[in-house]
Amino acid sequence: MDNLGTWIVWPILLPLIAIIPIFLRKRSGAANVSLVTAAAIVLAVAGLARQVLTNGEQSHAVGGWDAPLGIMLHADGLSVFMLMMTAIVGAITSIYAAGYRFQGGGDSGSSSGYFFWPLSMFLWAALNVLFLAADIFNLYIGLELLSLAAVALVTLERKRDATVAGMRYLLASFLGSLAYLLGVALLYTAFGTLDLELLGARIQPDLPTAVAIMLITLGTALKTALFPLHFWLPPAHGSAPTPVSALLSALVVKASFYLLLRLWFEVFPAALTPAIAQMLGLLGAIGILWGSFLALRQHKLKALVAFSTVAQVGYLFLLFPLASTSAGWGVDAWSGGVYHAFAHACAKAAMFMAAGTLAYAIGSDQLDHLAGTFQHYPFSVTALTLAGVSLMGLPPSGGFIGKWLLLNSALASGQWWFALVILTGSLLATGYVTMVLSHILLRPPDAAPIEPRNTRVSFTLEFAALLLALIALGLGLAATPMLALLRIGMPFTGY
Amino acid sequence: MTITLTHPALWLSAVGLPLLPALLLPVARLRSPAQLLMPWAAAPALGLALLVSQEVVVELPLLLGMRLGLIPLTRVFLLFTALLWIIAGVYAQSYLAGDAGFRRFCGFYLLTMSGNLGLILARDLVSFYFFFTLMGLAAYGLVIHAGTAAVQRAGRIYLILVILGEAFLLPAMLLTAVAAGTYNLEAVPAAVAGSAQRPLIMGLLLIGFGIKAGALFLHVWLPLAHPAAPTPASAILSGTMIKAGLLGWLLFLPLGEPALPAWGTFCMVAGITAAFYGVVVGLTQSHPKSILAYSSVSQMGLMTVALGVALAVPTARTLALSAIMVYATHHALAKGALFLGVGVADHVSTSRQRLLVGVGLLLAALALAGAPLSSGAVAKTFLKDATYAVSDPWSARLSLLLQLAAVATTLLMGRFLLAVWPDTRKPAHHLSPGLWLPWSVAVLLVAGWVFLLPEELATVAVKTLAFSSFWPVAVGALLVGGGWWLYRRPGMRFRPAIPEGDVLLLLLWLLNVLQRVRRAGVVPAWNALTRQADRSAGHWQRQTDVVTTLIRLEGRLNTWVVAGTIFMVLLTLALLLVVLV
Amino acid sequence: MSQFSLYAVISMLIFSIGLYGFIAHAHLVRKILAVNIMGSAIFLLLISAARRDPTAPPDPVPHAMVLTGIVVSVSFTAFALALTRRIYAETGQAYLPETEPAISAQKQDIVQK
Amino acid sequence: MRGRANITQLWTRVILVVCSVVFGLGLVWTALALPQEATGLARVVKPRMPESGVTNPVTAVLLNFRGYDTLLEIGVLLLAIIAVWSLRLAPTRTALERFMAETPVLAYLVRLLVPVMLLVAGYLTWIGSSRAGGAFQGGAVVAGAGVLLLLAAMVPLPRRRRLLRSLLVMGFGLFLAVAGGMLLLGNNLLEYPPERAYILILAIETLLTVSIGLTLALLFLGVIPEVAAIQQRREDNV
Repeated sequence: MDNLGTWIVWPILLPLIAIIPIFLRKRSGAANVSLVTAAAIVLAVAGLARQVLTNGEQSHAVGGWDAPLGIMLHADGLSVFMLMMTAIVGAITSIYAAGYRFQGGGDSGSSSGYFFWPLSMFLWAALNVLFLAADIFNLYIGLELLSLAAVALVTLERKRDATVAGMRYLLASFLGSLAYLLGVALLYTAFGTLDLELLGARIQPDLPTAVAIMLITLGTALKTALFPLHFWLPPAHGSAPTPVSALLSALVVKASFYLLLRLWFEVFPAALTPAIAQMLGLLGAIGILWGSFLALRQHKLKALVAFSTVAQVGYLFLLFPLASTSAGWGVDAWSGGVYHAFAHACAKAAMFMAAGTLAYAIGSDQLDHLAGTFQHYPFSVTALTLAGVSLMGLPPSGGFIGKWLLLNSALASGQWWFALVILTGSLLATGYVTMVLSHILLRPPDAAPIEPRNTRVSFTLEFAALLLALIALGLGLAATPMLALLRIGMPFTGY
Repeated sequence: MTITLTHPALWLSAVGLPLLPALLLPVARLRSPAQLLMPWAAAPALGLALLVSQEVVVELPLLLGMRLGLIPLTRVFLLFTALLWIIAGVYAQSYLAGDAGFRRFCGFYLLTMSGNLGLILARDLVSFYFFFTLMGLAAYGLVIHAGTAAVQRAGRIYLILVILGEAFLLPAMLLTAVAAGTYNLEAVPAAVAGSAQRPLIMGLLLIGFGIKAGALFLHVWLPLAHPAAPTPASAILSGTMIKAGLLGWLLFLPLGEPALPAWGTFCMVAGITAAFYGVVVGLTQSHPKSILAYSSVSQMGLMTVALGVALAVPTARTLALSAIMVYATHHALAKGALFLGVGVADHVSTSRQRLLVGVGLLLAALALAGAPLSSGAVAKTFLKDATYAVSDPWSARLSLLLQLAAVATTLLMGRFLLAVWPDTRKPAHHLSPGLWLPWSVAVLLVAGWVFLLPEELATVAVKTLAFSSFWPVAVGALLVGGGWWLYRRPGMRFRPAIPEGDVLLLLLWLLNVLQRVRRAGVVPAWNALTRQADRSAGHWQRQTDVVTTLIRLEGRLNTWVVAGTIFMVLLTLALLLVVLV
Repeated sequence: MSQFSLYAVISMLIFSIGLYGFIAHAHLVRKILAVNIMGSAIFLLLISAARRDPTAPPDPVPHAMVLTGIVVSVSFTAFALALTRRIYAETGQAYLPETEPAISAQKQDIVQK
Repeated sequence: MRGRANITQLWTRVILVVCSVVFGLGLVWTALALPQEATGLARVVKPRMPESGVTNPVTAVLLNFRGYDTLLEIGVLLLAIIAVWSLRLAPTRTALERFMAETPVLAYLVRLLVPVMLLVAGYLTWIGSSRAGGAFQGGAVVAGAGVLLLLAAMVPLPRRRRLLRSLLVMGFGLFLAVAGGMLLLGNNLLEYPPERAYILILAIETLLTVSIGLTLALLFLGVIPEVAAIQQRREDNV
């Protein structure tokens, strides 16, 4: 009797297996292997989702050794939710990347285009490892795998900006990882276990625990680019190759956020005092305003989108004060924040892809040069618009559901100041999205019509962006079943 | 006979069917069938409105648990809304035939239709908000169809007002949801009534929906957008879409809960003021569609009066609601017929056509003015009945004011007829059946309305043969005649003209003046002051520029040492917090 | 003070020194060295924690964690050094340029004003 | 402006120093508050040692109990080589390299040392199952030998990619194959049958030693070998 139907292991195994043939073969082969693997991962995640929906949470003892001796894999609604997000964005980004022209020469086995594939597969594997991990040291390795792959992807094209941004990103990752590792070492020294569940049971509110939690939280916040630790994000996301920007903004920052979510609500919920929760929320709120404001001041499309990520990350951190202090509505805040993460992943990836297509087509991503692109690239502009709808939080997008739930809990718990911030953030998002659209749609009357430099843009590029934007939009309509999935094993009682 | 239709797919099709052709439009081969089907996408909704005579709610796993259904109030709204969407849709197929942008128009038309029908069918807060927003935003595409500079300006103002409306509505919705603890619309009025933030919620609702309903001083987009849009879209905007704001009030405000005399009086005063204000400004207009737009402001004012009655006197709720239902239906059909008539009158080429079209327009105008036996007269009777419920001194004044309003409406309709009267001397267009057929249906519906009524309403129609409904029209008609005569006299050249958008323009002018004052006076003065205060004036000025400072701050945050130090400071602060607390 | 406490205190001090150096020093190779120092401090803590009871055999799990940590640290160091080489090749120096590309557009904008 | 920048820098530095000192003291305090008694997993590991297939508890943890971590860690190493290659650094011949290449003493020494090192590496790997040692230690020695060979320019860089890459990925590949293959037996991921555990671990460790050693040596080289080889040949021809 074989055990191949254990869906939980496949999201991790598949990308790792794919790396071997990709590493041994040339470029064209690499792309094909990746696309096939992407499809397989989507299927595996779907299988796991079905299993979780019908049988509830899934656990798997790797090596047959139960915790605390061995390492457990664990899949609940939240894990599956994040895996789905990764599968959707990852698969569509792979399609996009297959049609994308990376800058940077080399023969077929050593060009930027080739290296995207093994690195992105590692990135995907790392994400899946993180989302299924139930072991605090295993999470560390997943985090490191993720960071290294992400930095290498940023520096893929030989561009000075990207190299410098990548170095900054690497240093920030170092700092975050070491803070996290020190926290793990302290926790292990104090409690002698690495398993999340056991740790949660044993943990005592003493000094080493508090310091460890603080180190872990700040290290993770640095990797999630919470204000004012966001300094590395805009240059890295803005200067990376387009498919990479999409992966980074959509998924990588969510991974460290996910870590924080798991640890705060399931391992040390008792330590989440109102003061600390409010602090995190406050930083998130400033991040929303700060990122949106700077997005409004950008002259380049990709930089604008990157600053918008700083703002959107801020929303995620509002979850902490809202979910921990609003009795009864905590579920709304928690699921609203997670939903927002999913919707943002799809919308932001679509936005980066569309922006990258336009930039490639006209040979510049200055906002001033975008006028008249709608006539030539209606699908990309539509994708940009629809993704913008989700960022603005308009119905029926996924962003709307996320914001609605967050707002609901903010008002229900009397934390109206966060509601005010969310609404202001939405208005600012409306501002920068309309700014981009008006640059595209309203051509100044005296300007000559701009002829696109690269008229032949692969339809794959436009299609991929539009598909993701439509998913971001449709996420709102699918909210009822998705939220039901999310509630499986959620850390709130009463559901 | 009662029919219950409870299959969710049926209800979903009522709002979802319009989206189907919209999806087909980009595919070249499916384009013409999609365009052909456009008006009939509202047919399932019309079917539901005709057949479902019980309260029905079905649940769908969409959004946060979508509930669709009908109650008597929304059934009436759905009936006239779906009807008008079909009529205007058929009309649009001919009106815009050959127009290069027809495909885009179809797309927006269908999206707006879905939103409009959906918000009527929605029985939960989230879906209602979704459809309301969809309608508001998609209609932007209808308004800017012509694409000229003036139209784009109207579109911009429309969009700004829509977004402003959203900004008021979203908090209102959320506060309501929190107060109700559920998203079900049935629970909303009681929740609003019982909420601690009742004044805030009600204020937000009145403004948010008021923008859509064209309430007094929130109407500024209306006279700009209605003439800017193509004629069938204007008919929809004035006939059904502004009723969405009214429906919002009826569904969310606590009518029939505790008496709220202050809010009620406020609504009545605002309504009556709007009723006369719309007429006064409307009389100065020359474009027939602008006149009709202001007439809509005026008519919505009258319906707001009934809303005020229901707010002030809980026992009058049923009366006031029936008045609004009758009035809204009447106004939707009459205004639809009038707007569509503007386009028909434009295409008249023979004198026979001229006569027929003229008679049709006259009929619709008379109905709106409330001539005896017309739908308008019935609606006004209901309105008057509702006002009797208000305590005495008010009651008498109100009915007098209503009759005066009827005079005013007649006057405005006279002005409209003079502006639109078909002129065969203009270059002849071909009046295609695609135009006059749907228009005739609309006119027939307005005229023959009485015969389609249930019996209890029909008896009311007979009551309208009274003097009280006759004299305002007569006086109004006399006034029109007198005005016409004065106007035609050679010496008389006094023609006041208030530009469309009235108060908005005043506001913009004021802003402009302020800006000029700031530029001319304040800025130099400020500069002089700062220059004296600081010798390096340039430096000082840069420092005061908050935006620049913030951006520079971000630049500074980016140097590694500063960023690292910030991380260190956060670590230390958190550590101190942990150790000391 | 027990043997474990002594090592633990020293490891914490080394970590803080490494952290200071990581932030304060501009040269990239020094930063990378600082990272390795911080990593070593954590490893020291783990190794000393593995044998808090001198009479019993040491706990193998921290040993395994340290081995894993070293490999990860080597991988990162290798990549960081290679990236430093590329920065050196592209900018002619082994420091991070202090203005950001994403922000520099803004700065020009301000100057123009 | 220059002066302002300096002041900013000065303040930043002061704040940084103060924070570092306070933070360091806080950490020291935390270290003193750590429990003195052993809380670790040693007691959990010991009773399961007979099922692990090896007698060295560290190897048991690394390759069996927490083998999943090690698998991922080998992944990090493979990722590192791919990441470094993706930077596509230009191959350079340093002065040291030339000096080394021209010194016959070094070449002799390397010839002498490398076989011994490989022998040591093999021993370390093999002994790892019962005493201190294992794939990482062995791999590190292999890497040392490789670095010596590279410095002495005694191995020509391979021009064909397939063989080198196969060697690099081989350890990871076998580990992964074993991990996944266990599913076919109806076991969990990486769950060795106890009677086969020893041989499987030894096989994995052997291949890992080669892969790790080669990876580390190539990380030292920093450039893609086949690209460097082409360039080298071009230079030699000139």
